Amino acid sequence: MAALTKLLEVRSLSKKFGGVLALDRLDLSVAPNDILGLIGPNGSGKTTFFNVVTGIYPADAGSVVFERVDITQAASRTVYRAGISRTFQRSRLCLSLSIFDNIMIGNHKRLNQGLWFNLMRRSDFKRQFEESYQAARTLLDVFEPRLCDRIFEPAAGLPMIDRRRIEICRALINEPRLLLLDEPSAGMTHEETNELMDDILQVRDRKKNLTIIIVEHEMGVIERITDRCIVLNFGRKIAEGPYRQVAADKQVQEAYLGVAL
Amino acid sequence: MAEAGQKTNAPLWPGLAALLLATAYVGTMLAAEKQRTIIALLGFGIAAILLAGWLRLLEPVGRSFADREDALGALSIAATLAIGGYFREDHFVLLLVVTVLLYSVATLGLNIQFGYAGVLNFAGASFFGIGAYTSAVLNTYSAVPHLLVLLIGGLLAAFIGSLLLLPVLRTRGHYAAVVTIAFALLLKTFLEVNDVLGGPQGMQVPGMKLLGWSFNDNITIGRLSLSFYMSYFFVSLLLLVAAFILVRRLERSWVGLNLDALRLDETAARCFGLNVARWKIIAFLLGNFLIGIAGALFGMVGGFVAPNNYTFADSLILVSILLLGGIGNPWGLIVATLIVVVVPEKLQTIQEYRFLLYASLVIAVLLFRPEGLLPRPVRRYFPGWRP
Amino acid sequence: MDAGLLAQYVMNGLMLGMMYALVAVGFTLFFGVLDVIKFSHGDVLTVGAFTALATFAGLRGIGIDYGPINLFAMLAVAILSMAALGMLIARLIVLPLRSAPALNVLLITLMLGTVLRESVRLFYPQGANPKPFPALLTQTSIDLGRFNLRLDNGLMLAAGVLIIIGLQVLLNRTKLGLAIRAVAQDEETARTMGINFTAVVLMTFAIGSALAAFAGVINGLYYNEINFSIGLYLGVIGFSAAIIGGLGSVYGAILGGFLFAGLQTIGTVVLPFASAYKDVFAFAVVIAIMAWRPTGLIQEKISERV
Amino acid sequence: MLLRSRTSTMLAVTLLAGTLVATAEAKDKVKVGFIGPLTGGVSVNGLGGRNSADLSVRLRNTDAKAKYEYELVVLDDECKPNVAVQVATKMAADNEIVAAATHYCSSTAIATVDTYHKFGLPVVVWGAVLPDITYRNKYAEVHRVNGTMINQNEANAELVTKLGYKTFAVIHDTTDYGKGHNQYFSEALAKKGGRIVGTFGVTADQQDFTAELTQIKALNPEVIYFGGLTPIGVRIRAQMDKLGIKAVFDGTSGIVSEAFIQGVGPLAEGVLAFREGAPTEKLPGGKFFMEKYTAQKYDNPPEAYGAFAFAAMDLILDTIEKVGPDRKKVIAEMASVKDRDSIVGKITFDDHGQNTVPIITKYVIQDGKFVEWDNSEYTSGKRKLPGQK
Repeated sequence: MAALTKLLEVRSLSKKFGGVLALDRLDLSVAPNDILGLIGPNGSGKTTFFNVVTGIYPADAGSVVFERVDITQAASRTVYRAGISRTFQRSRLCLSLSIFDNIMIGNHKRLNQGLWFNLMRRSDFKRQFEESYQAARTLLDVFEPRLCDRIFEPAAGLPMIDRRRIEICRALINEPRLLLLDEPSAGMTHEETNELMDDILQVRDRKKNLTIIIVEHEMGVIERITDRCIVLNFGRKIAEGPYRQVAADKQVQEAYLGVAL
Repeated sequence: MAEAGQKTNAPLWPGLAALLLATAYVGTMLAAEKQRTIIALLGFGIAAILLAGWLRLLEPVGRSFADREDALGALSIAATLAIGGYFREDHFVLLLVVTVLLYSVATLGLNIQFGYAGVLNFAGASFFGIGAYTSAVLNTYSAVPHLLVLLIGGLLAAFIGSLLLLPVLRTRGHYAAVVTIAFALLLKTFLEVNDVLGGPQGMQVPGMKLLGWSFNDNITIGRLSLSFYMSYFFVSLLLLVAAFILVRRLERSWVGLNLDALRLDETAARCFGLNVARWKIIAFLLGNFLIGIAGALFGMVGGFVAPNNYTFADSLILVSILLLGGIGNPWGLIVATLIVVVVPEKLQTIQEYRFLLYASLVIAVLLFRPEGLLPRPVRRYFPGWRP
Repeated sequence: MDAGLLAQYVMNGLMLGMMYALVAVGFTLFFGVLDVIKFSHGDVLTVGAFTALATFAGLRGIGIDYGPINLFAMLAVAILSMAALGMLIARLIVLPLRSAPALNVLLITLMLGTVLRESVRLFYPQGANPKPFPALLTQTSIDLGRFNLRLDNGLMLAAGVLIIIGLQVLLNRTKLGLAIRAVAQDEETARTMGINFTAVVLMTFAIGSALAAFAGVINGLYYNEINFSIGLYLGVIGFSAAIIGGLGSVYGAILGGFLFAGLQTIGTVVLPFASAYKDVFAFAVVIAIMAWRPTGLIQEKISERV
Repeated sequence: MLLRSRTSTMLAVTLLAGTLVATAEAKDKVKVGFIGPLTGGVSVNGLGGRNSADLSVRLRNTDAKAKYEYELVVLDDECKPNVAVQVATKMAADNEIVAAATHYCSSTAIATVDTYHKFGLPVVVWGAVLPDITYRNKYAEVHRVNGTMINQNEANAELVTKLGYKTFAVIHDTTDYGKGHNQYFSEALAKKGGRIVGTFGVTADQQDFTAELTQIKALNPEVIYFGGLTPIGVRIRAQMDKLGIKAVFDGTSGIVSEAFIQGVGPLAEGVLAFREGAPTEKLPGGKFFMEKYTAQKYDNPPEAYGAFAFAAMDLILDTIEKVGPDRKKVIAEMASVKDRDSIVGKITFDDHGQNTVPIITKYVIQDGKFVEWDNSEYTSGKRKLPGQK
């Protein structure tokens, strides 16, 4: 089959909340191995876009096609199985669970979920467990070797940056084709953010086929890592192109209303 | 417990010592007759625990239980057998012990629903009752082998429970609570007004028979004579061990992880491929199944069932045992059951005040130690496993 | 069916519904301001009823035995003391657990209910036994064929309706009501509007508990008997009523209360088998409603930020 | 569901019983038991029975000729079958307890017979009237000094039909007690040609009866027969009035209790009730019993069945004195009880351990007192029941 030019293709996607149009006939597509930045003022529909794509909210109109498969109305878990993982704006780790457990939650589709396997075939289970442990360790090692020794300790009490790292590991462990990052820099310092981005890029370079859509307010980040970005306002796409180009765009500057770009 | 830097497994002896002391203590408590002795024992017990905690003697115990659970589990079984053997002639003490064992099974079932999957169930006693009534009806009107009756009791509890699945799955939080509460009341009223099942009068339950051997006859082997409760004691212990292992393996597998995930953050869990409905159903049915089996056996032990045995208040007791012991920690549940069942029975002076005292106790725990007496430690897939 | 008989059933249903509604409103108020279920509510009702009874005995003791005065005194004492109790519970039990999971609050208040109930049973003289409750309202009644219209029932019904209307006025027309609704809407905004959050919560619990006390006295006057466990039953029904009505909505609670009473009455009339099944019927319908409308009849919006 | 029982009373009683013999020379201690409803709606009857049994033990302990020193263990069955089975198990499982006087409520007595049989504890029932308690099985352990409900319902049917009533509605609680009353009354009434227009089973802790009563009102019977105990009896009588039902309230031995009159107040006037056995003051030993009882200054009256409880405990103590503190021997000895003198008259156990109690007392409540029908103003014609011919 012909090489795929568009990993994800979104056509005139719309989502209403009550009267408000959170997404208004949004067209968007991303090519394999690209990093697409999604920017726009608060409430412009960035997170809603993620939530519709990952099936948390059903779309009201339009279509979402991922690797030629229509996932517009698909349930969250189908979207995940198709190869899309995400992080959340407000960190959604299970703080009472260990770092390992949190990462394994992301590994769901690659773990044997059969009752009989889990309860009765303990030796086979142990093998799978040890494999997963190694995988989690290697991945975690990229982000923060320090955490590897504490992998069986609760995620609670870790600093924000570590939680972000674990969340990203949770999203990456199952080797998705598309990663949706929702404001990874939220609640972190400038340096921490940059560190995190370096790690992400490192992972991306290691496994060749990883495409990323990132929602971010830190324009520095966008500038550094995205190949292309899309600016949303009131759920509508108002500009598209390399960062420098959209940053210069009149409409965009108005939308941000003096927000320094 | 902090495994940070701990590279080798903790030694066995602290756990062993603790176990021996506990066994001795429980034995004395069960044997004690005089109110003064019992009160003294209780005071001593509490003081000892507090002291041990203050001297940091409990952490090593916790660690050796974490690393050497299999060994210590086996030893605990031995300890229970020792207690049973010691009181082989004492009907009432054995009945108490059996009650503790079977309630533990029931709370383990509740723990799957509630402690892991976070599915509220305020009708635990009702499902326990369904099991008990099953054995009442089948033992009276049918020749079904009694071991099979236990199984049917469990299945029936699970099946009747499945009638609640739709509302249970669709509702959340308080709304889910009302579903099970309504069911608890519904079932009790139903049993009361329904003549076929004896109405408020209840039913007699013929005792258990196994391979022609009747459990309700006292046992005499040569010169030593045993209470007929001894046979029930063995079966109950067997059941508890099985349930314990089941729950343990469940927790220490991807299944346990899934249940935790959907309890702690359903949305995130969905986004990582979890079939929330499936796992909630499994947890709810499995829990009720365990509760039902325990109920079926308890029905035969008690020899009598009546609607008033399975009220909403009794369901509350089960739930609060869970909280008292530390949600999600099977060891804690057993300890809590022991306390809730035995203490008021022995301490006649508080008989009248049992519900009052122990409701206050739960309030205190919720206010000052919300994670329970033995908080659930972070998951270890294989006790003592080290990379 | 004979009209008189029908009227009789309707009357019975209305009396029950009114009591249920009074309890349900309490639940929904608490939930509104704090998003918690205070399950000890029903037992507050019990304590209220027994307080009234004790007051009555006390007045008898000092020789005051004139119906209206006694009734007034009983209501006053019961309502005020329960309002105080409500505040106390909110302060000591509910507010400290705000951050804890909802389940803990549910459980702790369930246990608190047990404490109250058991305390009545153990510490009220002969508290374990049902207590005759004085019939202080007029006992005159008009016999209309098969319908026996009792003036006291009429009075109680009127009083109940007045109370509910009064509550509506309080919520919709007064500063306090505004504050309560503001907190119910959004705590943070309410705080920034300079509303004293704790004070509002305490007031809400006071009002709710006062309603419970009133319901308790009505219950006593209606049955001429109270016992330590009336609260458990009424509490559970009130909770169910509030839930099927839709938590957080006062109208929902009232609707739920009368709906439940209606179900019970209908159960007794139309069910082919023994009327004893009326509760089975009623609770089955409650479960069915939960399956059909998981957040109650008057839907409560659950919008989750992701 | 938890093993439930209330025995704080037990301590008090044993203490008192103990002090009385403090002076007497040391004898072997023997434990005997009592079970009755000490809390809940019928607790007055339970406490009356408890006191009467306690009285018997005290008298025995003060008696220098007695071989043993007795200790009374008291448990509360709350008149609930499930609780009864739990406390019965508790008592029977305690091998130190030789024998016991048990149960006022039929629902609890019938629930526990198997337990006593299982553990081989000899018991003498002191208040429960359901025939099945002695007649369903043939347990050597179970005896009863008071009569069964059969005769009282015959007497009941006879009286109400003699008064010219034709139509009856039956309300009974759905425990074996209420069901039994329903059955035996219906049979007796059928013989006398009365007609039952409706039968309603109600649960023993039901609160609201307006539904049932509204239906009864539509049926418009002359008499409402009530087979149940005081608590719901009170509620039903009160709610009858609320619905303006004028019918006669015809009760059973279950409402023969001061608590009923206090509960319903003036509405009690003209309520009928029946009880097997002569009224306490007319019993052979009635006078003696009342004197001793009042001397002890118990804080509540012996109530309808106190005398039977005393007789039951006395019989137990006699037997133990005779054959010694051994359950098996006691059972054997009790089998042969014949024409044994007691304060309730001669006791003779048939092969089911059932005492024969021929006399039935008919009561009507008059001016807030249980008055024997035959010397009431209703017989003399001074007063009339509603619709009395």
